[in-house]
Amino acid sequence: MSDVSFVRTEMLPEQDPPGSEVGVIGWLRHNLFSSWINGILTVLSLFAIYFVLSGILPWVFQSVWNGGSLTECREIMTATWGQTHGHACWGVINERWLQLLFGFYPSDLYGRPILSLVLLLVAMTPILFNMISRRMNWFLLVLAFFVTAVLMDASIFVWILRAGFAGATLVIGYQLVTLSGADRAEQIAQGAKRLPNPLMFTAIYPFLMPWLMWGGTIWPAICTAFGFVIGYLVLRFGRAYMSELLTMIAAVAAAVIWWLVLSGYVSSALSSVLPIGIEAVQSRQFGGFMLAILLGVVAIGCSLPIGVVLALGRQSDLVVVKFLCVGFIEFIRGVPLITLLFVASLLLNIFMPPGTNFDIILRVMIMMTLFSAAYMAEVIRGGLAALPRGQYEGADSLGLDYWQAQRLIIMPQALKVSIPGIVSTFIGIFKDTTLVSIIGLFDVIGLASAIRADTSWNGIYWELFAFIAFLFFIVCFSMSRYSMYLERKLQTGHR
Amino acid sequence: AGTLDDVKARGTLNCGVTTGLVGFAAPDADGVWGGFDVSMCRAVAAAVLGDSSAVEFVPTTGKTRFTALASGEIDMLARNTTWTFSRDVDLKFTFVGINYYDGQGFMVPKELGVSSATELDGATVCIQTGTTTELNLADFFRSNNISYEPVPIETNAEGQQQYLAGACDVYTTDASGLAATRATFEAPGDHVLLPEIISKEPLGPLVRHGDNEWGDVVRWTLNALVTAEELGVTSANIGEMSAGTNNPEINRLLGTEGTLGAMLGLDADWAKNAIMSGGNYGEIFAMNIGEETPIGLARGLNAQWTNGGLIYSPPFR
Amino acid sequence: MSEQATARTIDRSKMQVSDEVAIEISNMNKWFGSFHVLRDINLTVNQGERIVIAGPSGSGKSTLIRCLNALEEHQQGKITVDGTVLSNDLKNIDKIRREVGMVFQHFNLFPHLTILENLTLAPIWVRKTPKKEAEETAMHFLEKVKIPEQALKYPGQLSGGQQQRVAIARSLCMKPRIMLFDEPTSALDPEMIKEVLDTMIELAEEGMTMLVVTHEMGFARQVANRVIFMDAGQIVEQNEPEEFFNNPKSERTKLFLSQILGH
Amino acid sequence: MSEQATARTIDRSKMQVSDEVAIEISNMNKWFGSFHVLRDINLTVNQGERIVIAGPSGSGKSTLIRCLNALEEHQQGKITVDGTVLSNDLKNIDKIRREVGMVFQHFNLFPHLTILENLTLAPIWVRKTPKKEAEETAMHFLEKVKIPEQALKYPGQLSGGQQQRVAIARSLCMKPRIMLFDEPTSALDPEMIKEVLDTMIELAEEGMTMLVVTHEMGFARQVANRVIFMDAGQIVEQNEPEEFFNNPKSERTKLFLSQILGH
Amino acid sequence: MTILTDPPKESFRLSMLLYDTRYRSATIQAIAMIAFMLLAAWLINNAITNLNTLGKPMSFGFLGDTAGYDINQRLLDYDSQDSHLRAALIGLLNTLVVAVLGCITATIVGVFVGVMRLSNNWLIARIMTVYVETFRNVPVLLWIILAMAILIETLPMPRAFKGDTPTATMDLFNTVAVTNRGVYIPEPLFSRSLGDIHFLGDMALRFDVSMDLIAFLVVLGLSIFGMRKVIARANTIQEETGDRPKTWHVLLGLLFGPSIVLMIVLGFHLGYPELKGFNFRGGIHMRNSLIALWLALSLYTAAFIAEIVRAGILAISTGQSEAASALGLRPNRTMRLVILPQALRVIIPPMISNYLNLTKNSSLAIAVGYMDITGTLGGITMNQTGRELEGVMLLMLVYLAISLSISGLMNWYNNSVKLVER
Ligand SMILES: Nc1ncnc2c1ncn2[C@@H]1O[C@H](COP(=O)(O)OP(=O)(O)OP(=O)(O)O)[C@@H](O)[C@H]1O
Ligand SMILES: Nc1ncnc2c1ncn2[C@@H]1O[C@H](COP(=O)(O)OP(=O)(O)OP(=O)(O)O)[C@@H](O)[C@H]1O
Ligand SMILES: [Mg+2]
Ligand SMILES: [Mg+2]
Repeated sequence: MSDVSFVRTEMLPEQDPPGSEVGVIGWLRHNLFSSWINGILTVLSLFAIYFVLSGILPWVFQSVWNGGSLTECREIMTATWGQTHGHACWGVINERWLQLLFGFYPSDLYGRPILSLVLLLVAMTPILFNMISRRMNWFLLVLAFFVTAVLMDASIFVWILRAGFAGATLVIGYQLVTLSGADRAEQIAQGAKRLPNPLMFTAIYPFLMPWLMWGGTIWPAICTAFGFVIGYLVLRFGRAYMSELLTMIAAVAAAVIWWLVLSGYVSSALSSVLPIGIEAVQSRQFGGFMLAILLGVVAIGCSLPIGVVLALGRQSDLVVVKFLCVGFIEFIRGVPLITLLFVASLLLNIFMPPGTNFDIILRVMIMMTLFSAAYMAEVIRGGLAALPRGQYEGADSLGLDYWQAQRLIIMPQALKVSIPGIVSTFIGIFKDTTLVSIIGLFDVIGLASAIRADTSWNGIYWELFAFIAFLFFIVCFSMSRYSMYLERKLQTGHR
Repeated sequence: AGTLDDVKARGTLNCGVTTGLVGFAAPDADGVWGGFDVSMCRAVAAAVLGDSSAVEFVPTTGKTRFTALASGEIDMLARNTTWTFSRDVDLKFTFVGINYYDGQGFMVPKELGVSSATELDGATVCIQTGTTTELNLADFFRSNNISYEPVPIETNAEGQQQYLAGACDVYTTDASGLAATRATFEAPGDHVLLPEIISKEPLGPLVRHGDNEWGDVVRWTLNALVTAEELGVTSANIGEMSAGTNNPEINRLLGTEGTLGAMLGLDADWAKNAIMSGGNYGEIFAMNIGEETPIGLARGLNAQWTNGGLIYSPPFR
Repeated sequence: MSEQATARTIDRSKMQVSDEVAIEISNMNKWFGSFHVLRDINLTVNQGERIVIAGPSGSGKSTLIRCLNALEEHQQGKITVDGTVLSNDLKNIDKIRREVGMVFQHFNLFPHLTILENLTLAPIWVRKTPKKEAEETAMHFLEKVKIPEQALKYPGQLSGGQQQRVAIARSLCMKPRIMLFDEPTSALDPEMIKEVLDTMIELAEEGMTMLVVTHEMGFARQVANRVIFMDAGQIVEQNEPEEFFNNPKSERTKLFLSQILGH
Repeated sequence: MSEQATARTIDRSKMQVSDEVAIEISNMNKWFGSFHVLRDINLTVNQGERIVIAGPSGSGKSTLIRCLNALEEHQQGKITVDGTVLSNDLKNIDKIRREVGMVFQHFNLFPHLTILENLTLAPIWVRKTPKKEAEETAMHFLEKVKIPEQALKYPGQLSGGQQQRVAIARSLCMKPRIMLFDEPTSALDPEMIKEVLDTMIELAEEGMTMLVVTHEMGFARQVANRVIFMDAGQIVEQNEPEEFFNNPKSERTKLFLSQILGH
Repeated sequence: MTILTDPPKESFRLSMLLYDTRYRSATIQAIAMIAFMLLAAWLINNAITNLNTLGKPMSFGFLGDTAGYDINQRLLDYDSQDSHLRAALIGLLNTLVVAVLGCITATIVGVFVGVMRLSNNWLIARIMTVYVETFRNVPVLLWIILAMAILIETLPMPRAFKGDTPTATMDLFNTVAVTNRGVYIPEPLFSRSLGDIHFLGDMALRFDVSMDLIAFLVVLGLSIFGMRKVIARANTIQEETGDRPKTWHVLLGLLFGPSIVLMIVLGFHLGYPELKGFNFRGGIHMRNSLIALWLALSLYTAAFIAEIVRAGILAISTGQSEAASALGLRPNRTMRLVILPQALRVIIPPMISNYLNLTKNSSLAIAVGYMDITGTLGGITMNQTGRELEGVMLLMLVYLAISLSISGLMNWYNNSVKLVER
């Protein structure tokens, strides 16, 4: 055997790879033409792409934007291209896009749904982006309010509002710009007051949103919120006198009694004495894309607490509770949404005390909520399962009782893990809201039919549905991307 | 409390209409509803509340319309609904009258060369489901012993699209609907309505059983519109007529004589309000579906009885 | 598993054992399904005693101390902790859990709360201490475990040793009279073991009653006043550390010690 | 990373190196995208040689041995394995893979097959061995790695060390003339490392040509007849183990050895 | 050893219901049960009161009444004089048809797209991504409507096949007509047919079974039995000699041979569609509504399945395929012997829940006028009879039964393929 010893005296420099490996050619060779089969596939796909685009692009872009009716559109098309095929008539979108977005919501009040949406985003930032600081959150919030105040019709009151919000925006904005996060942390460590937790606004939002959307006096919203306050107070102070379980029951009972019996009278009394409020809007007037968003948000928002309870029930050792929860979840997941919507439109009133009558949108909201609660329960169950046992034991050993442990330790973590799943459920529900057109609600698809029943637009088709598909795609796609981002973050992020 | 009191207390009338049928009910770009059925709702609202815009239009589908009415979600249904025995007796609704005499007909492309429905053996027929049409159709083809292929569809717009594309040879629905649909075609002349009318479709507004006061209000509002046409009262001349005429029936109708309004539990000028909201029956017809409109329906059976039609109102006395 | 040398000289004189009984277990038996994990356990622990429990894996050490604060239910026998009989009564269980602190192998800190919040959570919600007071206590114990500067961080940002010290501080914030440790150092890297053991020694010096499941024999020798050896769900041998290590009586103990020390 | 003491005395005399060339690499270069991972590698391995490759993480050790059985493609230079030139020709690749066995860090056993099926899969489908014969061979090698009794279990039921030994047996079932090992022990607990190394030593004693990427320097000293040190994608130093460890020439080698042994 | 002493017996106190761990759970469960019962009683009571007021107490008698309407697609004989129950049965079969067709197509497309998304051809992978994202992010109802519109608007109408200079012609040697009313394909006919057997006489749920079909199934069963024998023999040979004999030609022959013989015996010939009058006659008519629903549902679901397949394959670490390659296994063998068996365990459970979704989504058939059970029982029947409560209840029951059987299947599968772990 020869001498094996070898020592490199001079290290080799890094070399560029051979030309076929890099640059455009390298990329093409690796990604498109790595074998002859791939080459053929590439060429075929190019043909397919060309075929599809050559059909769609001219239709989309060589189109009529300003026809007032289908007949006008056709006239313009004939005048311009000599034929009516292969060209879109976007006039219908041009004329009706506001209606497609807002339904019959009074056009002078469009600001309210928009504000609701913006505030929704603000309310969700502390949950969705936990890296955003409190200051940032409050800044966004006051900014949103300021912009709204600017958009409102001016009166003395509004001027005061504007000034107030402008001031707040400036102060927080100035702080944000001049004071770095680290410095602020320093200040807080030294005892400076912190801004209130932005989750406070998130908690207010569920009461603010219905008021903004439906209008009317502010009292029903406040009275509904007051039910929670009552429940909380009973929970807080009842503990001293009763056992945990009794307190819980008492709290729920107190809140329910308040809602069912008292709050109606109180709120109408207050409304007649102090009619503070904004113009009321009937739920009939809700429609279009706004309705889809509203239904989705309400269903997800309301189903969250129900889903939590169901998930806990399904995990529980109590056979009866478990059985009831599993039964509910499997039943709802086993039937198509459309049958539940039939229940909403045809049957729900039958199950209510004689004479009760709440409008179809509310009924649909109830059924959608039950529907999403079942799916939500499964998502949250996944989140619960992801928690290590040690968390329960840690809580137990500190003497926390079941509900305290759930509320303080388990749920905050389980919900955080579940956020991607919740977003996916939301996307699903959001897409499913289109089904309400089948029971005669004017969501986008229902409106499309109504628009086609208008004499001027009778016979229009593709433009409407293309527009609707586009709207859904934009929203759902961005949300699904976001949930994928969250999932990745949760996987890599240290706990 | 009766429906009338409810409506007055609420300040708006909840009126069930279709989710959209050309000429009969459809929202425009501002969300304002218009159409033949819609005018009926507006007239009732004007009669009861004095305000023809105090209507909440509740779009209903073939499936939901009866439930909506039975459950009290709507106060009246003005949605080209055929008056049948079972709907009246079994489903327990009161049809207050007939505002449109219709019948199920067939439309075919001219190039098929079909001149009678009995020649349609083996044809593909588009039917709008959720009405009596599919039952009539089944009966018709059965009794003529010929076969057909039904294509059920949900909305008129859908049916029109399928028919135009040739996905069915025949489109069948109420003749009014056929005419209305044909009117919006690019080339209406290429399609013919076959002579057979295979059913009687008396369409009219309906209310729940058991609330006769309310039924009367709707019934007599309809009658008021009809009578107004008969008596020559129009939205144009109603101002001067309500000052008093020498026709006592007009005076009773417009409330300058007698207490008809009070008997109904309404204001004296209830009928005047109703007529002013959209004109008399003839005006409503002409404006929404008449020959001047793109829909271009002739009065036909729906002419006043004085002109050889079936539209006839009991006297106001 | 090695003999961890603690740099500090340990002041055994301060570790006084009183006559008061802290824990009394008599004839306790426990089964998991049909598997008999704990067999006729009898044990009396006085106030201020420091007891180390050792034994091979699966011998029931963890189960024993988890029974003491009712994380596991026992099926037979009587457990009295600080005068309270551990029964099915939730009130008693609550009472005992308030008196008994527990530190786990995997710390079990709450990752979504800051260190300070971890420490104040139970005092606020269970003991109903005002927040301010709870925070002061928390800072006090954080200083004691020598990481006051970490108060506003999250557990995930701390090293394992720091986390375990926080876990100890968290238990202490409830002002327990008895502390249970279940292999508090076995998930730690060697450098970190020392800092945790130091904290525990300090605690012992202050006279805390402690039951420690551990394989750190150095700690046992220096701090414990009794070492218990368990095998197959029973207490096999029990002695003072000197005697236990130098002169084990039972064959099983000898085997175990040879394995664990000879390694 | 420590000097694992193998209990057995190793019989180096049996490990004969023949003159026949098993692997020849000349002027081999490889890029990942534009990153130059392997730079001008030249290496000749004779039949029966046991070569240990060491080097810091990311230096290209894994890539080098993965190129040898075409798990990675090289862009320049010539690799000849057992007389077959490694080209894009699928037949050559198949041939080479049949001659070369490979053992991975994470075992990569097939979890849905029993141990026996894991071992017979390739002989049956690639070598077209009759099943009975394949099973006999498999049992033979399972006995060799000392776990014949596990034959009907699934990989998930075995400990890490056992799994890795199964992985070695699986490669051996294909009767390879050359074995490649890519950090076979680095995912294992210390007790298990020993059993795997013992298996590998046995293999070496039988005269198998082996290329082993490992940080087990004890193994390198006892078994290897050449140690190769790689850094930044190139072979920096190459020597007999005695020389390599006691008298490293290059600065980098020294630094590396001080880190890895000083620990 | 001392004698075991139990804790001193306590007498039962009421507070133990709340504080004693032994009784507490029973208490909570009792409360939950009572609350549930109360709620149910309240709902039922309301329903009874309301239904009585409406004058239609619950009764399923309407199911026996004459339906009065026609259904275009019917797998069993049906006409407008049959009962509502039979109409519902026809609808249920239609639901099952589209669900089964949809699941099969969705699987094929989904697996194809999922695998192609992992292709090393950049363009193909991108196209598949675009496909998945487009279909996933637009409501299925919209897809159904659009699919129907595309079929109706882009395909020629039967009239176009007529006349001296037809603008459209039949495909595949004049055997298949693709029209905007659906696709007409040749139908198998037997001149020496064995006839049908009738079950359940005149009842609403009566059905016929073709003896020809049964004969074919029997022959096919025998063929498959034979094929398994051949495969088993091949396996034995491989086990003994290591070489696997080529069997594909034998297998093919076994698969088709007996059936072909049977076809000749039964006088098999094809009935071709022919333009007569308004429509094509003869052949099998796959209606547009079915095709649109089927296409939309399967393309939509395929987008989800593609993601599942991709994730499933990615979940099987590269280590597995590397190990297989290192052992010399060829890529296709690696796929078949190593990757697929493992990937399937990951893929199949979510795949089945997607089948479930597809089945539930098929209830959107009313959007295109496909007469599934929602269209018959939940549509026209409910409209005509006004029996909403009963109709919706039956409808839910049917879907629930389908769902539960599918998920039962899933659980069984999951349990049977669980990886053995320590
Ligand atoms: N929840 C449980 N259900 C069933 N068996 C259990 C459970 N917890 C523990 N065991 C079994 O009880 C026995 C004792 O477990 P224990 O955890 O108390 O042992 P240990 O002495 O703490 O062991 P280690 O040193 O490994 O922590 C073991 O055999 C274990 O498998
Ligand atoms: N598939 C790949 N694509 C791009 N870069 C890669 C790929 N595989 C490895 N590399 C890079 O090539 C370099 C050498 O990797 P290699 O795995 O061969 O190192 P190693 O010496 O085996 O290190 P370790 O000791 O960590 O296993 C590293 O920088 C690595 O990041
Ligand atoms: Mg333990
Ligand atoms: Mg490596």
